[in-house]
Amino acid sequence: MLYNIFIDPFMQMGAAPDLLVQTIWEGLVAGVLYALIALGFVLIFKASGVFNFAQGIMVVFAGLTLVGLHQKGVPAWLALFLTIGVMGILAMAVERVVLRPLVNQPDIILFMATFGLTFIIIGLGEFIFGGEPKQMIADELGLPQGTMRFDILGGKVIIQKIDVAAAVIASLMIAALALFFQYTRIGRALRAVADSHKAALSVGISLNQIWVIVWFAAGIVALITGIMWGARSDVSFGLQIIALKALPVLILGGFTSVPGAIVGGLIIGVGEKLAEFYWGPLVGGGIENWVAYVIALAFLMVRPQGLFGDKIIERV
Amino acid sequence: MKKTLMLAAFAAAFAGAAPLPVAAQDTVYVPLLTYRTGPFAGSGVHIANGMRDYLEMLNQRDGGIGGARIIIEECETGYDTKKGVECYESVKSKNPVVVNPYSTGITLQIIPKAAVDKIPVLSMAYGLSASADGENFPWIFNPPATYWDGASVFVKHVAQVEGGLDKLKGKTLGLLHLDAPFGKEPIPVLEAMAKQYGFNLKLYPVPAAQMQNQGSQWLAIRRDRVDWIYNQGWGAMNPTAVKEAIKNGFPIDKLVGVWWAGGDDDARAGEAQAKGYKTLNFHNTGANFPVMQDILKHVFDKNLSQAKREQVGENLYNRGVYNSMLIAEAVRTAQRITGKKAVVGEDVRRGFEALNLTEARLKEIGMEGFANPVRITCADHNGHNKVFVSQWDGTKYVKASDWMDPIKELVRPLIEAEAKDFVTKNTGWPKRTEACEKAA
Amino acid sequence: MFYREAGQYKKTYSADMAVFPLLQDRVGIAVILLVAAVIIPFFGSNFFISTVMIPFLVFALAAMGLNIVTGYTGLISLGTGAFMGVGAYACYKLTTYFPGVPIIIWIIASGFFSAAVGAIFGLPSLRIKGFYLAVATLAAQFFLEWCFVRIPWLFNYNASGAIEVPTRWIFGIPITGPNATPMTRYYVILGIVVLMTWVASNILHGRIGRSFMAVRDMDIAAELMGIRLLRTKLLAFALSSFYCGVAGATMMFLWYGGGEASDAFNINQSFIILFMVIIGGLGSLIGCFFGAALLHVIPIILKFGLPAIGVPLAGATAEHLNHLLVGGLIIFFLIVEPHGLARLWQITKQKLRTWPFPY
Amino acid sequence: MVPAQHIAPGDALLKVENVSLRFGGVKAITDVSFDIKKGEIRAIIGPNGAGKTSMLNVINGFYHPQEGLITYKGATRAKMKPYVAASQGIARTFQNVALFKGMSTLDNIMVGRTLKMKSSFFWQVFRHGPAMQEEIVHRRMVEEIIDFLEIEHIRKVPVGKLPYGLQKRVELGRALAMEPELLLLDEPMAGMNLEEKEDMCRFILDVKEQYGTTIALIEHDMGVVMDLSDRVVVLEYGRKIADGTPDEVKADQAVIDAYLGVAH
Repeated sequence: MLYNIFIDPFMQMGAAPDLLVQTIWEGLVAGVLYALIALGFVLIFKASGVFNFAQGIMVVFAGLTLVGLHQKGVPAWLALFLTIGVMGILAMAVERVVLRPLVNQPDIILFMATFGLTFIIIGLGEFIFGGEPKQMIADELGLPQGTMRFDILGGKVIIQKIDVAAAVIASLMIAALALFFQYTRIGRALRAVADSHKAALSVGISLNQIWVIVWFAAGIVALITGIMWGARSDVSFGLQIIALKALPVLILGGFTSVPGAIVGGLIIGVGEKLAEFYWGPLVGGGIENWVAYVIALAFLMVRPQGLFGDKIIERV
Repeated sequence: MKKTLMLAAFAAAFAGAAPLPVAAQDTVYVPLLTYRTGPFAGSGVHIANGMRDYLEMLNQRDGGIGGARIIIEECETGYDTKKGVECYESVKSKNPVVVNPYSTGITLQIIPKAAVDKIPVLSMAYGLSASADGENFPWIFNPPATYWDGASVFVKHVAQVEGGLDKLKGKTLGLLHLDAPFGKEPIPVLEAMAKQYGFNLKLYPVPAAQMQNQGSQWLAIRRDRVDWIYNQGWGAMNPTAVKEAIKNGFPIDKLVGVWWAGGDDDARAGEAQAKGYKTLNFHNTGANFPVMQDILKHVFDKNLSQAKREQVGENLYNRGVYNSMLIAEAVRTAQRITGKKAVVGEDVRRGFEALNLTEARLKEIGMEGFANPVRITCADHNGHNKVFVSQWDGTKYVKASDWMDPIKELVRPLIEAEAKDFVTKNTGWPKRTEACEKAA
Repeated sequence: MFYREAGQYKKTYSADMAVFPLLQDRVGIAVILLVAAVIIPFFGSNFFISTVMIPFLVFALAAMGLNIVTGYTGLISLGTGAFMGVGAYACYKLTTYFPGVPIIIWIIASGFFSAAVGAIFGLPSLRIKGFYLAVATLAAQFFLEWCFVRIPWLFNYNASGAIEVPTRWIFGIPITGPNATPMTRYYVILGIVVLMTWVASNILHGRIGRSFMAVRDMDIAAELMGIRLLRTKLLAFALSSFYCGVAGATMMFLWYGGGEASDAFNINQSFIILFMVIIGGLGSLIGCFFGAALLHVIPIILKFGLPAIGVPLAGATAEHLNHLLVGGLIIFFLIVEPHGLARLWQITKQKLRTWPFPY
Repeated sequence: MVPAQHIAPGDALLKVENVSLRFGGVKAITDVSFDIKKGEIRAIIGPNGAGKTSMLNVINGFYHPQEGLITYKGATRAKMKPYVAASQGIARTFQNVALFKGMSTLDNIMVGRTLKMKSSFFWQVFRHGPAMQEEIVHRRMVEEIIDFLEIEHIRKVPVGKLPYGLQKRVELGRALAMEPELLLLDEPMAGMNLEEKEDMCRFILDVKEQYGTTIALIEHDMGVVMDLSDRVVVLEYGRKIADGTPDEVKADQAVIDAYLGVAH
């Protein structure tokens, strides 16, 4: 028994290094996507303290809008821009209808409101585009298709081009976001708001404007996530379930840390794939659903402030 | 609270007094529990369209079944058991001739109630395999084949391709399945066959939340050097499985889906490389059958369908048509037995038990070559009928094997044992009191 | 006008400490009980009782459970569905092993099993707070869900993986199973809910309830008052899970009547219950009923009520509309009264006191 | 833990010896020693950031000092859990009111009685028998405190809605409900107007006289400190710079420097 848990999996890793590499790669790819969803959460949480339950459905909605517009005959690139526009309108509507009337309410109320938002987006999305899964228009957007095979390590490692593209685009986007936060006026204002709402207000930063911007940014992140994951499987309402995977990532990385979301996403992605692949068979498999939470929880017991958070000193 | 209650009471009072049209003519009420929303809508929409359109066609063309107009009512379940049960409770009071749950979860829910409420349940090739035992489940019908039959045909197909049952020895067969009761259904049969024929069986459960994230399962399939995969999946799990198989270089023609893993969208997801993907089937695809032409003529030409014209003939659409055909034929049989037009649930139960779809009858209803004969008896509510393997040719599914008999001698004892087990565990399970029809 | 406390003097502390110090409130509760126990069973259709009332009571009970830990103790839990599941499976195993014992006893007893499980998963609450804790409780949800599918012992090795609810009689009346009439099941569940609401109200009005709320409002001060945080939080988790467990057992045995339990107690169930609690009012027992009514009954009215009064809505469109409306209502109510329907109810009562004058 | 001894009035109820407390690299308290005699009012003063509140947190076990010993009622300890401190009779109020905002005044003070309530879970379930009797007994005691602090009119008001001065009073009531032997008051008069301050002074003196409670108090208002306290300890940057009667402390050069600032 102990042998099976502590020794055998590592023997397997050594015996088939190509599978180990492949497993880690799969974990990283899944991790990038978890990180992207978590990133959407973090952006909004940082700037407005809202735990946005709707991030998952925003991913679906963005993907659905893109594909749906294309199906209605809009050229792919135009559809992309229109979708960005739709996400902008969504951000404005959310700010106007949900956030503004609920300003200064407890966190849990805003959390609840985003659940109402989830319902509305599901209803709207299905109403307009129908509930059936759609294929992502990866070709039309010029995303690479197919796989690359590397015959190394006494076996083969298969890498999908779309996954590489996803990693590259995700890094580019994160870099762009970082630059935006660092060097633009709005970015600085955003950081100020993240530090202290009141202080930001007192130097004349409009919270409403900031909220629109972060929700819009989260919408764009959602769109990119939707395209990438949609290209891996397809665009369907089932995707929103995967969005829950972003939650352990958030615990691990901290709710307010962008690097935390990324590193956390990768750790969770790789961790769950390794656990499922090497330890899963011991208990009949299918463990990756909760293993992510257990990793995060174990970590949290040791470091309650998350990966990149500061140590909390309680004061009275 | 009081206000809400009264409001609800008000609404429900209306719901109770169902607004069935005044019976100026004889009618049969056929509720269809469907799901056009939710995570499984992708498959549900096509089936719902097929079911609805066939019945609508009968109304348009023949004025119903045997002179009784069909009242078609859809109740949206979202593939959610809770909503499904609400639907059941809601349609129950309106004297349905049959209930058609379209979800294994909902079927399991309704099975104990059917006998009490005197409503036959048609769970066409899904639901509880053991309910094929008519002796213990007089009200439940799951023709034309059970999941256990399906799994046995899969093994037969593998043997056929590999060159004989003896060639199975030492091969590794994998079951990729949704980690839920539905997905785990074929396990006992596959285990029994693994023992009998000497192949290795490997299980790859996919948790519901991981349906679109199957990386680890497919890695494990690669590690275990699996020769054939049987996919007991549903919804978004199937296109993802097809894509993963392609990506991992798994020979696509050795991936065989259960009949529910045969949506056209499932295969389309893999684009050109999905060519060769296989799925079990018990009816044909395509629109080149008189029945389909009638649907196009009487339903689509009058703009009465929610489907697109080109979807007629797709696998899951045809599945819906097949399903409704079974209902219509059972109603017709019931009318013949009882001699009345407006049959009720109890009559249709008898109709199902006496259902005998011969080649000739299939030809009459425009389904020659579309389906194979189905015969249900008092003891056998399934028939364990022949199924075949369909293969994706890049644009549509085509028949890729002969009609094959399930390994009935293996499946049937398992069914009876399981049914007995079910009855012993359910103390107070009612003994069958319904008389059998005399052979027609 | 009629809702006045004037003239109702309390002469003893026990009278002042009563749960309903006002005569009008006591009358109101009596009327509600009368409606629930007499009017609804006799005038409601079977559909109304089995699809509206029974689930409503089950949800209210589960919401009560969650409210104990979230509303009263301030610990957000997203494991409600799984804790309900533990109750359902426990009840199933108990009645399989001891079929002779009246099922109602097992329904209540199953609560103890989920209480134990709940307490174990409550352990992280000492170190983790807020949304972090919420996410941590998801570990319980997913792990238990996996157990429900993966441990065949739990469903007695049924090939279907489902649990079946056998018929159980008390005094010759079938209580569970297909032969139990909606009315019987309704009365059983009504009895359980009334009893457990009374108990919850007792506990929450006393020392234990006060220490829960103290932990919620200011845990550090509570600790310095001599309240042991871990013990209190675990007690809250256990008590909450007890209620959820009983709710789960009633759900399976008195409402669903068997089926795929693993699917019934999934993450969505947890979310729905949480939203019932928030919409109804955190830290309010009556709010649990309001929340359950709003989130369970409104969709049913939209789905079955509207077509019945002649508003033509196709299944799918109705479902989309339903989503839009329920989502809209949630946001609307949050904006109108973020503290839930219970607070709205209180404000109405306050207005009634001074009616017809505005102050 | 050594069982607590009986302490006669005038003997040291609490002794703090060479206590040091650090947060990471930040030193909050360095090598501080002093004692509190039974029955006295002991003031702890010092400029902002001198470590006064940290000192109280150490005394009631909320912070654990890295070095030093604390002797309470004759029992010496290095660290203690807050609820143990509470059960041994140490109660306190907080600099920024730490009331249970969602609860009424009555319930807040009732929480103070938690440790004295013993009825079993079983009876709590029924809210009958011993549980109800106990509720009534303690309600009576709480009503006495409410009378004493003159807050009858706000008995059932949620404390979150009360003005600051009243909240401070309720907090004092909650601490008194614990029937403490040692009462730690962290700036009980911060943010009050003159009239409220006078009321509070009166209550503190009454507490000492009526209940014989030993009081340790942090306060910035020197007038109040000089009037109320028997002895004063002065902290600056986490170190003790003076200790003695109000008059002695007032004359101490280090204290004057600390308060008035001195050109180094």
